[in-house]
Amino acid sequence: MLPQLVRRLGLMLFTVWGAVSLTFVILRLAPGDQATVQLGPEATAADVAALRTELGLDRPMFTQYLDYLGGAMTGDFGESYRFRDSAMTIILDRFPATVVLALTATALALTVGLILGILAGRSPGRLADRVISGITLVMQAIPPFWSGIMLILLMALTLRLLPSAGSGDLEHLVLPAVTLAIPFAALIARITRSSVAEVTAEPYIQTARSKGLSERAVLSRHAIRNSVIPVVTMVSLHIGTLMGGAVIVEQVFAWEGVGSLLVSAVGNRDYAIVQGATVLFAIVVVTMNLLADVLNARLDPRIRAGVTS
Amino acid sequence: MRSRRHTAIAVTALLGLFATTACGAGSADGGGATGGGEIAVAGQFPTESIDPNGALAIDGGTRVASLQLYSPLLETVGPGEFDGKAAESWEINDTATEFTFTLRDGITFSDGSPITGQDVAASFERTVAADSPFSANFVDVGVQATDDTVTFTPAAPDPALLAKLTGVMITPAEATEDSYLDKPVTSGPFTVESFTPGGDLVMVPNDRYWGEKPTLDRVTIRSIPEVAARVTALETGELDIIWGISDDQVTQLNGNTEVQVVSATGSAVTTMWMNASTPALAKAEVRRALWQAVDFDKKIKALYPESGEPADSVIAPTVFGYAPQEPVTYDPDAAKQALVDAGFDFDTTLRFHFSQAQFRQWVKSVVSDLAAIGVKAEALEKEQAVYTEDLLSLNWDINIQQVGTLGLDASYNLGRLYTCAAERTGYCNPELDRMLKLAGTAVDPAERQAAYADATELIWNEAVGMYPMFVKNLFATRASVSGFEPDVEGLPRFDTVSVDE
Amino acid sequence: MTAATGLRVADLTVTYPGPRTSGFRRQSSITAVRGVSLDVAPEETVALVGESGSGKSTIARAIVGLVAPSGGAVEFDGAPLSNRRDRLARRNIAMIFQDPRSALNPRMSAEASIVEAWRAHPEAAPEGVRRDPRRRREAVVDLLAQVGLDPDVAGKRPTALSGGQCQRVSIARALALRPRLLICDEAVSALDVSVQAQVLQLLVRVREARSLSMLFITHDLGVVRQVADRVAVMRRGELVENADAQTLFSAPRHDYTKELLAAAVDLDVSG
Amino acid sequence: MPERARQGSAGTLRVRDLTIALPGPRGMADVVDGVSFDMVEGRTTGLIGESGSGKSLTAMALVGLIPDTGVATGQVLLGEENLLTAGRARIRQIRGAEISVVFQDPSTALNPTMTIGDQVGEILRSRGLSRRQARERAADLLDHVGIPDAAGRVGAYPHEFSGGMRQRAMIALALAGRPRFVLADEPTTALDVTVQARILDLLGRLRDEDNLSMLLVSHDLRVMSHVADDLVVMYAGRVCERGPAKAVLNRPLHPYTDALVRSVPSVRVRSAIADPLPGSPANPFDRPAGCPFHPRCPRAEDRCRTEVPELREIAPGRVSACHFAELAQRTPDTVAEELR
Amino acid sequence: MTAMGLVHDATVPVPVRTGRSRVRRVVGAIPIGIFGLYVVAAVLGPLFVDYSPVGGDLADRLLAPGSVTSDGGTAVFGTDALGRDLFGQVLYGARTSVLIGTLVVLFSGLVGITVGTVAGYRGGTTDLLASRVIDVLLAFPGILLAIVIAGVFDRSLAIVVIALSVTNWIGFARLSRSMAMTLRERDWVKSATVMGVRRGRIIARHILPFIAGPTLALATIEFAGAILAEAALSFLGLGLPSASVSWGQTIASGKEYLASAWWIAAIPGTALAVLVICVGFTGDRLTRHFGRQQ
Repeated sequence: MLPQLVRRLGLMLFTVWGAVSLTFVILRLAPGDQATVQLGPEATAADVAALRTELGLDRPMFTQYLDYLGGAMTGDFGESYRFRDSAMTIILDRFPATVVLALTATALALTVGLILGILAGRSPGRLADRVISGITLVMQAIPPFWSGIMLILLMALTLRLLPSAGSGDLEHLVLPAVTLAIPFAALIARITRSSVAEVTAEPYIQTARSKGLSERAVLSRHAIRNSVIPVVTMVSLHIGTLMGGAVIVEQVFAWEGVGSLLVSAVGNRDYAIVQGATVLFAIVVVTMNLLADVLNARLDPRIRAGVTS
Repeated sequence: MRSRRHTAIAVTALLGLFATTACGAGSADGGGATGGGEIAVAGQFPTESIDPNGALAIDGGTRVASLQLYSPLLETVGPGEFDGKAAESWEINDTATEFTFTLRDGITFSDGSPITGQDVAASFERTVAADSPFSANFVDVGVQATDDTVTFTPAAPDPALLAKLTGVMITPAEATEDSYLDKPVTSGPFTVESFTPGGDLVMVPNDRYWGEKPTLDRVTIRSIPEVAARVTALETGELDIIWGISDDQVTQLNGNTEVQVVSATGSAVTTMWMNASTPALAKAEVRRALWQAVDFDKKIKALYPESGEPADSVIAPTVFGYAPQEPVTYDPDAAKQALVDAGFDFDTTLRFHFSQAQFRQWVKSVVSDLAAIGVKAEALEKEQAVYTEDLLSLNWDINIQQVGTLGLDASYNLGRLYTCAAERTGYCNPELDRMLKLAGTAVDPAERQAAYADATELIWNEAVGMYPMFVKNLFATRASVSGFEPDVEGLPRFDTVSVDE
Repeated sequence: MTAATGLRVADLTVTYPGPRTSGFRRQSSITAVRGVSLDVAPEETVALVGESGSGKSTIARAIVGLVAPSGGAVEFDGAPLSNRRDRLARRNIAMIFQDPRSALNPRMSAEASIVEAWRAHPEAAPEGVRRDPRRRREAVVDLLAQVGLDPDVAGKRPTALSGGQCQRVSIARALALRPRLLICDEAVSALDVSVQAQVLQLLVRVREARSLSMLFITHDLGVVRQVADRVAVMRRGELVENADAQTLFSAPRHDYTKELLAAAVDLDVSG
Repeated sequence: MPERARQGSAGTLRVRDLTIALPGPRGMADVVDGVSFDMVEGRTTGLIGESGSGKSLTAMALVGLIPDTGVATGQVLLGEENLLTAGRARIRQIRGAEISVVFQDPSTALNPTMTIGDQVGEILRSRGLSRRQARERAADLLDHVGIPDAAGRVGAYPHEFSGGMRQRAMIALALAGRPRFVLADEPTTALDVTVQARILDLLGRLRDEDNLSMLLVSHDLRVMSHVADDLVVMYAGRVCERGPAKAVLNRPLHPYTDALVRSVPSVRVRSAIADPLPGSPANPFDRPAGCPFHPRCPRAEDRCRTEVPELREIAPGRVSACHFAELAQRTPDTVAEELR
Repeated sequence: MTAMGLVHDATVPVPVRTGRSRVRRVVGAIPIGIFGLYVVAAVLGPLFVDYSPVGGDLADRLLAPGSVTSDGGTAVFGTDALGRDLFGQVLYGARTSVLIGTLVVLFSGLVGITVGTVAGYRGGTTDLLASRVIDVLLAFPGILLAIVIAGVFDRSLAIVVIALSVTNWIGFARLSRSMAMTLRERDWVKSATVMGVRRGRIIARHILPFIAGPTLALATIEFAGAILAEAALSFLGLGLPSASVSWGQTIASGKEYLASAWWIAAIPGTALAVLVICVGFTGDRLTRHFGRQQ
């Protein structure tokens, strides 16, 4: 188990390294740089050149890369020129808000998605399945920025039930979480549906039926537990997608998370923030994948034993 | 502090406790019966830094915060007119090379330490040293200080220095960048209760402020980037004052009796330079004809009925140096004829650069007006950094930006951007250089005013750019808010605001 | 010209890499075949028997180059088959798989499957099939007739054919290259009894008609009895007994062979 | 295993005219058509046939486990009760308790995420036993089917068992509810020969000990000949011959049975490839008219192509659906001779 | 290998063609029909409806659907804040959306299938390399990378397509890789290998045809995803250059008029959602179809 864990961690590290390097390259390939944006249209070319030297942007790309990598290894992702603070500090400050949003949305999406998915998957091809698959298609087809604004208009302006935008307490959490949960719930429902449908076709379900168990017992004791295993994997793999959605939802609802921070940082060329945030997202995704594996191993004794088929 | 707050959110959310706080920090009564009260306000830009003299000094969010939190030496109250803030009085020598300010007696920072001349000098030096956008204003300006005076000595005569100094906010001499990350010591009417970079800034009155103290107990500046969300929040009462709204929203808000709209003239002018170094645009006749070909009045009425006002000068009326000009009237036929006469090549496609989404509608409608007389123009929306690079390298034919005048003195705008050396507009005229130099160095205000008037007339007639519109800032407030009055630069001030429940 | 000495497997060892757990390292490898030596003389039929996991199929795969041996040598007519791209060897040795349907590409007609063999080895193709579609169809029909199939099978896809027909097409395709050795990897195991008998009969017939050697891999001793000249018994990757069929069935020497024979139920019609 | 009292006297499960329709490419088709046989106490009935014969479907229909889209008609009589018309709840009562099933592939028929003990004991839990009691009973049952150290392995998962052990566990699971009838669907097909023999022995022993009635579904005539007391031979969804196993194999009264017997590759003699039956098993969704076997039958005549032969008793206990069965009854059987 | 999968009875039910299922098939074909209409509208619409993104009379701003414009025409879908006809925008936007979706799917499909198939078929180091690259890219939320790329480079169709393809190809790669790995073990591939059929031909004839179907199903899903993602980028102000007409931009420009001129965002939003739903539906059907076939 231990060497496996070490390997696993090594792989995670590799992935994060790749993520760090990729963002570095993309940002360096982009036209314009921090110096241009920071000084704005008012500056002269000489000012820009001076700042570039000061920031070390005139050094060879590879030197800058090694420098950056060295910093990243010690947790230093550079300083945000806008916030005048360590980028990671700023990001980590915002991170809990994103985590709260993502967790709430995931919880919502899991509840709705699992219920819909199980209802549809236990009778594939029947009316319930068709209706639910229709519903999930619609849920996936509506862009979150659109549904978010619509929810604001409806819940905040027309019904005056919830606050429109902002960060902080639970009331503010409801709308962004719901908006973020809609497509995710649809995704979970679809994964669950096919997983349940697949599992209910397995011979051991027939075995369970042959014992005289009620359909409910067959479903709850045999089918659902086994169908949830792939759902767990898929859900954790799609945490990235959720985080991506959070970027937009945070923007709409002025939720002070990493997503809205990132969007403004991209516009402002605040490299340190962009790099730090993408790396943080990468770490989250990689960690979620690890978590999924651990969870899977807990749920599936075959994986626990290292039996892979 | 900041992280503790977020942990608290996390814990509450995870426990699933449904707190029933009434509409956020909105107009909840602060509890005080006399005056007091709390307001929440929001614009479109997040407050990322509250360092008044740092790199973000003129960034929307930072600037609004600085005005509430800090005091400058003096502030502009009208074109060429100033009021002392931290400075009680000032003296200027005959050559405009020495400016001596005497500070008010017994004034202190929010922590109770006295504000000294050294503090002012240090603030000034930080402004110059930091990559602050203000630093370009202060080339070769020396500074000396005593406990209660501070003296600025520009190497060359700089009659506009007073105006420029209105931007320098006073912070303690020992302040560093890190001082602004948490709860900085302030010198203005408000001080910081809590601040999340990019998030909420909560301000409470500064008890040690020497001037008139704010009536409000608490002001929260929030960032709500989505305009629809911002307007909704105002209508639901979650916010009390908003800005960064468009004219179409004003139409919408006008129907709401709980809301009132306030507009404030700033110094911004919609400026569309035409690159005179482009062969097709080299002739002033051509540039003038293009200007004539666009029906700006109609656009302003349609698109900016509330915030726009047809411009009659290169700089706004609030700015020192303003001189009204003969408006350019829309006449497409004359324009077309003028172009034909000037031998304009109708096959050229003019590259019309812009970078901000707010200009989209405007640019597109200008392009369609030009198309109507057969001039091909291509709207090119540029990514911000690319736009800036292109702008500096004159890699455009027409561009659009809102040009403001910091400190409300034409030297900031005309004096810096229109000289041959600046190479910003593509237009170079030694005559103009001469006028601007005179305007920038003459000690006598009347002489300066006259020189700027000449320069403005030249720029206007030569059509270095099109100057279609003065831009007013739009605010909307709840009806319960009174005393809200933006300053001469069109920026919000909350120290005079009160709220009744 | 080398002597026709048939297939010679000497001291063959095949090691499978363990499942790749993550990234760069693999789990401990599994030795599927350990030091097996086996000859198949010209025109001889050797049956390779054993239970699942005994390594019998792995030997077949190593011979045809589907897996790379980690030790030992495989020769055909004295020429080593070390090079996986050895085109001549590919021609000389043909293989029939267990699942009659999946051995044929479901998107290709029987004709296309057979023609593909000729395309891979133009030198083995009958005269004129490369250019002339009519000649091609004739040659295919001729081959199909040899395995007892109607001409109309040529245009059909595997989904339109029965299991037995598919296996016949596979045999026809194997014969298309005029091989010297035919390896049948559980070639009749998945067939219904009645069809199994047909295919067994067909294999025996073509073996004689074409003077083929055959390596017949199966777990069914009854099937072995029907076709084998000699029997090699595998157990856990090793060869435990290799004897003349008659001898092996009447006087097995190894304990494991005895156990296998004892367990091999025969039709009981007594009483 | 303690002897238990059997309630009721009907030790026989009678299948009468069982017909199962499934949706096919051309609408509903009777893929099982008029099948009748008895499962008698203490005897093993062998249901044999090639692919498409409908043998597994027939067996599954006895406990109502056919696909949702299928329709089963006819009678499956447990005592006087027709299980085909019984309600769902009643069927669930019967499953496991009266009739249980041993499935073909123990590696897929056992839930991979549940311990063996829990799976074996599940049926007991649903009868109100405590978790511990159920585990103890499960251990007894596992011991009963010959799993060494049964008590220590109730907590094991299926993947920790070998194939043979899994099938033993499957059998224990089938016995847990103390059924009187056990349906074994190809119980040894997925196993190695040596293991196969042991499992067959076990099934035989259990049948004798508990006086069970067993239905063994298989395609393997060799296995059948050792285990079955009675044989039902199916072809294309119909019964073509039925009778005591030895008699059927010795003197087949249907040419299909005869051909099957001849096709079996024997370990002793080279017989199978001598005279194979032509063609492929009929497609149950597209059954030939008349006698479904006629396209492959060496004896087929014109009437076979049009007239469906009636399933009828030819000799005491011997039933056949061949127009010429009476003829076969009189001719001396040569097949058995050869086999000896 | 003793699994005798084929021996036991084949009782796989095949769908029946009854009257009811015929109705169902017709109903099921509707989304495909609508999808087809979009494509036709995207390809041919602009030939019949004249629309210029720079046109529009300011006098006709914010007209409700069905209003009469100053030049006497009828704005079926209303007009936007610049007085431009929304019907034209929807029609031309369909072209942009379909074009972007198609380009992204083509581009990422090509890359993904190539990488996936080769990695899956060859295995070994090639596979390892591809897997690691995919791991790294998967560590980014797709839209995030698109935001970064579209955000820092100058606006153009090519950048949007690249930004969306950067992570989009992974889906194709993973699908074709896993399929190639399975197919590699299929006997027909082995028998072709044993016969000495060349590797390229094996991939072309024995692997790719089987990947094609499920890939097509995936392509429809990715197509819908790309259209949605483009709209999201436009919403953030990072999408296409403003000279182009896209639903995302129209929706984004209408977001501040939601309370006063709902149609600006609602109509293209509906057009977008309906297209995505129809494409998704088509994808579902394809997935089911090819799932059955496997």
